[in-house]
Amino acid sequence: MNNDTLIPYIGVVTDIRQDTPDVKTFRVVSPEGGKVFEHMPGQCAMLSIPGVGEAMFSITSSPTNREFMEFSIKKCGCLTTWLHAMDVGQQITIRGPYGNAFPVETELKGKDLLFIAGGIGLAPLRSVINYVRDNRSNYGDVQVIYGSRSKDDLVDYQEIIDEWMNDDGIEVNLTIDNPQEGWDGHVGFVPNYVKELDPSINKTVLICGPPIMIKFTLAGLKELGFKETQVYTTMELRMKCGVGKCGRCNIGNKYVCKDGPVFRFDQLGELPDEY
Amino acid sequence: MQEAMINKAKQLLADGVVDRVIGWKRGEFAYDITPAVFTSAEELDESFVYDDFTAANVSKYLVKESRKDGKVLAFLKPCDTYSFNQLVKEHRVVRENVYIVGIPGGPKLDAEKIKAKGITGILSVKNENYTLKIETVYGEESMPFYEAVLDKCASCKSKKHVIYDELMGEEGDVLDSNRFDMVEKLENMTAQERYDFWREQLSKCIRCNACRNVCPACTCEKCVFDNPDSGIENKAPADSFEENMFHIIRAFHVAGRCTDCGECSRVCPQNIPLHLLNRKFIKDINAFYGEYQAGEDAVSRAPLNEYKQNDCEANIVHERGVE
Amino acid sequence: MLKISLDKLDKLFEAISATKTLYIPTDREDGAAEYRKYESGMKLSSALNTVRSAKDFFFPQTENLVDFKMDGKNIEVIDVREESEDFVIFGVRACDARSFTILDKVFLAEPVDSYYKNRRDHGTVVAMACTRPAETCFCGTFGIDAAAPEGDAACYSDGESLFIEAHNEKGQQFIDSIASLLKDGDTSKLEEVRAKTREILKKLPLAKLTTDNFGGDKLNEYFNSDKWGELSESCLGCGTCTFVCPTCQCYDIKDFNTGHGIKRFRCWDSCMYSDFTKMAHGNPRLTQLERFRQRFMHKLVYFPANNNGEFGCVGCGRCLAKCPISMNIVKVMKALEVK
Amino acid sequence: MQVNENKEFQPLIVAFCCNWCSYAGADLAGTNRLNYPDNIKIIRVPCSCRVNPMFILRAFQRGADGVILCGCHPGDCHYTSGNYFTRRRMTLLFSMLDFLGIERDRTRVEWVSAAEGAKFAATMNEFTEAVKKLGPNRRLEDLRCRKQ
Amino acid sequence: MQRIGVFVCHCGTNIAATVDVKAVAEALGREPGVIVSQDYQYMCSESGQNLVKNAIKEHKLTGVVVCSCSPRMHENTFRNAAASAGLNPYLVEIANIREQCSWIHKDIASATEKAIILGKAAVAKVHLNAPLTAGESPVVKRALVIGGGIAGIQTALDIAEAGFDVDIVEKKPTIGGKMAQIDKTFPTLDCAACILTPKMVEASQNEHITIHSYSEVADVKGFVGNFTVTIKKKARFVDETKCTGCGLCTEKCPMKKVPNEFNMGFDNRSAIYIPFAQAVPKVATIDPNNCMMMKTGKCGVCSKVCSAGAIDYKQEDRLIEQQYGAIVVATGFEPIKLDKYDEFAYNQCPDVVTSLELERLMNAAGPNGGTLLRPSDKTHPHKIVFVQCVGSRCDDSKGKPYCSKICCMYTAKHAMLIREKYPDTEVYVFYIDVRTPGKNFDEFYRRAVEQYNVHYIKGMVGKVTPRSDGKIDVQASDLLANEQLHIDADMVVLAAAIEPDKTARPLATMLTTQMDTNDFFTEAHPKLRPVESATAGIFLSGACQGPKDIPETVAQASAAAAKAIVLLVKNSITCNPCVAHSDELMCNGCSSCEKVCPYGAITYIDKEFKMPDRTIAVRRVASVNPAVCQGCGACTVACPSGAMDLNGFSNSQIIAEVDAICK
Repeated sequence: MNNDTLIPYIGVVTDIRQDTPDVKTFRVVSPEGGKVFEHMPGQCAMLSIPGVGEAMFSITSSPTNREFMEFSIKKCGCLTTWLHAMDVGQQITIRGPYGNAFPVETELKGKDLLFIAGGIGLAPLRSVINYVRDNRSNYGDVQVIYGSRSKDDLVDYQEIIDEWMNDDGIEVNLTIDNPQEGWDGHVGFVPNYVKELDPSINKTVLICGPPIMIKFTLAGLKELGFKETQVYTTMELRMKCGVGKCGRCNIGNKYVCKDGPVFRFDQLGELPDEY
Repeated sequence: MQEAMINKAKQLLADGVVDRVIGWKRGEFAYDITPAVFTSAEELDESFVYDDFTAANVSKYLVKESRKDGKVLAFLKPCDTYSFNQLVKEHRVVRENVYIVGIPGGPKLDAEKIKAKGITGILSVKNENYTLKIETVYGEESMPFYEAVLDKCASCKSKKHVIYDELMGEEGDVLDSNRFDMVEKLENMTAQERYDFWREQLSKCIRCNACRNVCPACTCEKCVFDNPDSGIENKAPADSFEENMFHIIRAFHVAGRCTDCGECSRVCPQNIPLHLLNRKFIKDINAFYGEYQAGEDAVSRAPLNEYKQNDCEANIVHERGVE
Repeated sequence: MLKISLDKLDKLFEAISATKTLYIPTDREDGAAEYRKYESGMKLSSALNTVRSAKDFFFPQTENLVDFKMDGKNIEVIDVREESEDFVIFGVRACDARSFTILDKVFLAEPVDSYYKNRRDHGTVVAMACTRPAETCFCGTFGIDAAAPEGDAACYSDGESLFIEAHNEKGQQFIDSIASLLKDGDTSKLEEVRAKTREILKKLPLAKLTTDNFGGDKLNEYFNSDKWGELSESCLGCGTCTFVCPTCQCYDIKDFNTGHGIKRFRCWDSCMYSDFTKMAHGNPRLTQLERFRQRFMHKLVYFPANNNGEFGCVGCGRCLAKCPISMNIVKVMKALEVK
Repeated sequence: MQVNENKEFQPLIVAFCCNWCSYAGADLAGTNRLNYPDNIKIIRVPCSCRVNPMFILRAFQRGADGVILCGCHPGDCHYTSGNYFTRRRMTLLFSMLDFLGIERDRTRVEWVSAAEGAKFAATMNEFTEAVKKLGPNRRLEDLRCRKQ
Repeated sequence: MQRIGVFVCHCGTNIAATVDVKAVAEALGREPGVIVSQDYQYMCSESGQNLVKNAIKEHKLTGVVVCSCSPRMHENTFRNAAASAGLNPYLVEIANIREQCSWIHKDIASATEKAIILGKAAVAKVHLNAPLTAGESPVVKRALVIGGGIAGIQTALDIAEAGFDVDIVEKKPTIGGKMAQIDKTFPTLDCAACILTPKMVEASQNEHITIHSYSEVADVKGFVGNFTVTIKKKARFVDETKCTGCGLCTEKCPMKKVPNEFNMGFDNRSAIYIPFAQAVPKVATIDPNNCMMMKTGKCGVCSKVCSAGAIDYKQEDRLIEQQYGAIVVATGFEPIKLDKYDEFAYNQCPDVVTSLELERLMNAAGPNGGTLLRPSDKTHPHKIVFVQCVGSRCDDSKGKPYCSKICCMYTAKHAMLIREKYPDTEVYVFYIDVRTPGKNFDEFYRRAVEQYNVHYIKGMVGKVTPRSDGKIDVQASDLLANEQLHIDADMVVLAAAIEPDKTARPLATMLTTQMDTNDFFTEAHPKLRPVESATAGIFLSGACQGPKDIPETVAQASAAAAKAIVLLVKNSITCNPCVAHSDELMCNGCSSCEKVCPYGAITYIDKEFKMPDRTIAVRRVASVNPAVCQGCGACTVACPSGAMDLNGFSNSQIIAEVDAICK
């Protein structure tokens, strides 16, 4: 019988990084070494501890990473609590990749890119950012606006300051919600910071973060003159079985597992307000 | 009766006594009647119905309806008043937001029983002197009224309204019902026969939850079977969960609270006689702890929430009846 | 057409079950019909249809997907799939026969569901034309001819004989396997019977119901209709309609800890249930109105939007007969319809 | 499952014991070295009234062959009345199980005080024998949980 | 996922001899979430505890399972160890592999397997343990002593001396109890009244002590540190505050034919009476069953003669309610009824008496002014037979299975006193064994035999038959001489077994304390906590816990007082955090839980909620008072929705244990 996508592979957790107090990044490889499967930026994988639960997470590492996949996971439910407590060497099950990807090889190619992320929302975008960094010549200007509650809640802070900020082709703008000792960067909410920075309206925007942030940022972008067709987001939280058959991930006639999770805002606008 | 009820409802709406009316709405066919809320005389005239098929117990809807603003008129049949009273006792309805008009009850008809006679393509059903005249696409059929009566009505326990603000028609009495006959019959079988009977019945269960969701005693904010933290959450019929857990626990949860309204069996798409489980508990409670009818009043203690020092020991079960 | 005398049905069933597992609708003790594995002496039900639909054969209410064994930090994945045995479902009505093509569109679309496909590959659907449709039938609304059912093969009764014809290769193989019992027969009386059936179909109370005003293009119009509140207010939120429905195919995947391993199973889910869309982060459909709306929007709008206009309902009428509060797709269509 | 030399059926029995009387009674049985079969596995609960019928059904679902519930003697409940409620609940539950055709000897309620170590041991011996006679629980088990 | 440590104790060889502890540790080490699994010789020892503490720190454990003896033994030890290592103490679970495994099984293979299963159940449970924090509840600085015998008096005096208020509730009109009826005490032969009455007076005069005589405990509510007790002060028809105890009324009372309980019915008292001269309080009491005024309304003599105007025929029972922090039970004992012992002719022959009756017959304040005379004809007895173990050490249903402990010694005392005072009287003692463990006890007994020539005969009396000539025929067997004896006795004295006071059982129910099968109160631990009941805040003093002589009673009384004082000096006590709690989102407000709560710990509040369907609703929900809840869990089963759960014994925890045992 053919392999069925509902039957997962085994992944081994080879590295666990505490990013923020409630976010850890897990490095996963197959028991034989190497990646469990290939993916494109924005795609997701279903991770599970049998008996505990199964949940969809975006793959935060870039496809250009040939050795492993990474997942940045916030502790919020039963499964994630379990994942946060485990040690290196633990096996998990993994199936995927699921969903569409950010159109890095088509619509985004050659474009100036603006990434806007809030909190754990950086996780799905990190894959794209690193993909773009590794294929730098295919894209125009790259700007990242990333905000979090505090300095300690910035996911992948080390990578951002060590690599992204040292990368000539990327402009990184960080912000935190409230002033904090040891922070001399910008303070303020992401939507306001975006308006302050007043990015060029030629840019294509990839946004991910808490719904409230997205709502206000989108409004701000529109004020600045951005069109909905320029803005992409991902709705991987709404994914369920991953294969578009279980019938629970639909928003109107669109199935997030199959037609998403990456949507352009003009596409979302056509759907009923049920997300 | 229907006319009188519509008039009563219109009048109470017009007088401002109530803001809404909960009753039954006409369907596509003679028998597919849906409980509904009416807010105007026009709606009442258009589709309010009370006839031989309006069997649904609307008291459970009052859990929600009575918490809304304004007052709702509920037409309750005698059996429905027991359910409502029990809900009052358990603080599940806001009594003062409900205006109850007691109406005469059944016996109500069961469309399935008509269909079971091979009568199909039903266009209309008329009761002429307790003979049903049934018009179908295949011609006219007829059958005795009492052969189409719902099981729950055939073993009616009471024609008395135990709670109401106003009564339409004559008040009835508590009946000397034969409702425990089937329970007794099962009790007299051997354990193997009982086991076979219940396996056959309960294995039909598709866990659609209709029994639970219609049950006026099952008004939990969150059912244990839906709650992953309860330890017994379960969604689908998996192995023998329904036979071994679901129906037993459900019956136990309503033990001493079930008013024997019979809705569980009425709505079961697989015709499982679920009411027998509840009646078994009622019969046992009566035998062990004295006669008790849930819903009869709104103050007495439920039998499982009280005790006597000289209650029988659990081994009474081992000592009596058929092994 | 090939035929066999109705009084030789036993022989026919014996012959089929000699080589393959055979399921036929048969009457239960309580009078209702259900599919059961054929055993000698079992009689074909005279009822119009079974309480549960025939979808169970391909999409069972619960099925084991995969097993896991946990040992310290290690996990072992055990593929529990087995090649299905060959089986025949006999006596499938036109509505249910159509439902399989609807299920196919979901489960056989990429990525193919191997569990479903396995059973679909091994199952032969032998449909049976209706002669006494009920008032709840409205298969015609969805372009189904109850007198000419689909399926791998179809049977028709003229009151004396059962006529059998194949619709495809699998059906032909089925007929070949029982060829010795069949002989050519005159279909003139059968045509009369079918014509009469079609006459009755036209006279059914729901015969005039059409899907003309439904479809993928009506999304926002119907989604935002103000009728949903009234329609859903008495809905109990049970799963009866979805579980008796031949086309409802939503499922949930859960783990069961047996104490010595984990069984991951798939079970039917119902959009009417409050936890249907529940996620760790919340639930986008918090009210019964939204859940109720999902079911009918799915069948009447979303499904056609994604499947070239085909509707997700076959008009079998089960939900009309079984809904505890008699709310159903017909009432919804009539209430919702904007011409 | 336990393997005995003569391959006699070894039932799995769950005993719910209240902390104040029966669990102490079981301890006393231990202190006095009063043997009872290792088929008995005790779960400590504060009071017999803590035992939800669903625990009992769960044990059967998972393959227990017998369930016994032990509490303080009526009138002696550490919490005054807990065992009286237990008595009503279990009487009705057992009656229901009997009604469903489940072997009635698989379930039992026994009152064992903290001083009755000997009674505890005797009860457990006797109950184990009774369950042994019934053979494995086949009517309430979940096949998925059956040991391969 | 949890990080669990498993610690398997050998308990020397107590566990390790029957359970392969290494195999247990190894098997449990493979359970999910178990990070470390070790075994050790004595886990409860300091080094054993250090092992646990170090592992908690080193492995950042989130849960600990100790496979050892009963949790009733060392649960607190390991909880404290965990707490000192920074782990919440309620994240510790004990698997009882000693009392419930190694001690009852012989086969190593099966005992090991069972130990592993019990360990797995504990691991499964600890996975779901939540850290609990104990609340505090204030302590009422007042103690109640139930029973005013020597035990109660001593306890009250000690507590009062520590500076706490203490109330004595005594059901009789006076305190003093059985000791007041005793003539002399062994082995010193000093006068009981002489040493008791000063203590009675001391108690009555102590400013911290309130004596509720002629009173009973009617109801007990609450819990340790905060009991609410209803005391029924029975109507004595005499105003205690006015009565001076002059005794004029008792002299003038025309009704003088009431059998005097204090003298075991050997003489009479009046209907209004003071039990004995040194009674405390020295207040008269009207016995309404015999008072002419009460029965017929005609008389009123006492009222007329009472210059203090203390008589009040209309007095009614009065209920008073009082708060206490601690309760000491000192309900004492009484001799068993001898109705079932026809062979000893107790009911047929007045000259067959019990030992307690003999005390009164010999007492200077007794019916004969201290001269020992036969009750039947008031003659001097010349031959007295003592029968030991009447109803004690019985294996039939007539008597008690236990040894009453004091009979051997008081019989030696009686024999000696009689021989001393009436050297012409022959004394026979029939015994099974003579038990004299105690300071100077055996010497005392030997004096009786050697110095006073008491005839000790090992053997049982078979039949006692009163003869028409006034003599009593005692048939007995001498087991040592192996011969049948017939003794023509003048008196027979039966050493009746003692049993707990009849009021003890209903009291135990009110107090929610345990009793053993003989209705003696059960101590929290037979060796280590002998004066505490298993119910917190309830202490045991004297013979209510088991047969005792006076010095033992007094010792235990002081010990109970000390335990009560330990409680009363605290301003607050830590509550048991294993209490019920209601998930408000799931609660139906149906009141089922409230109905089954024995403590009234559940109330209902109307609270505004954001409902799942986005509406705002005011819902009635249950709320548990954690200081009042005792954690029985009755509510958790009564609750249909499962909203009510119990900390430490949650539904999911118990189900996890069930699953682990059944897997």
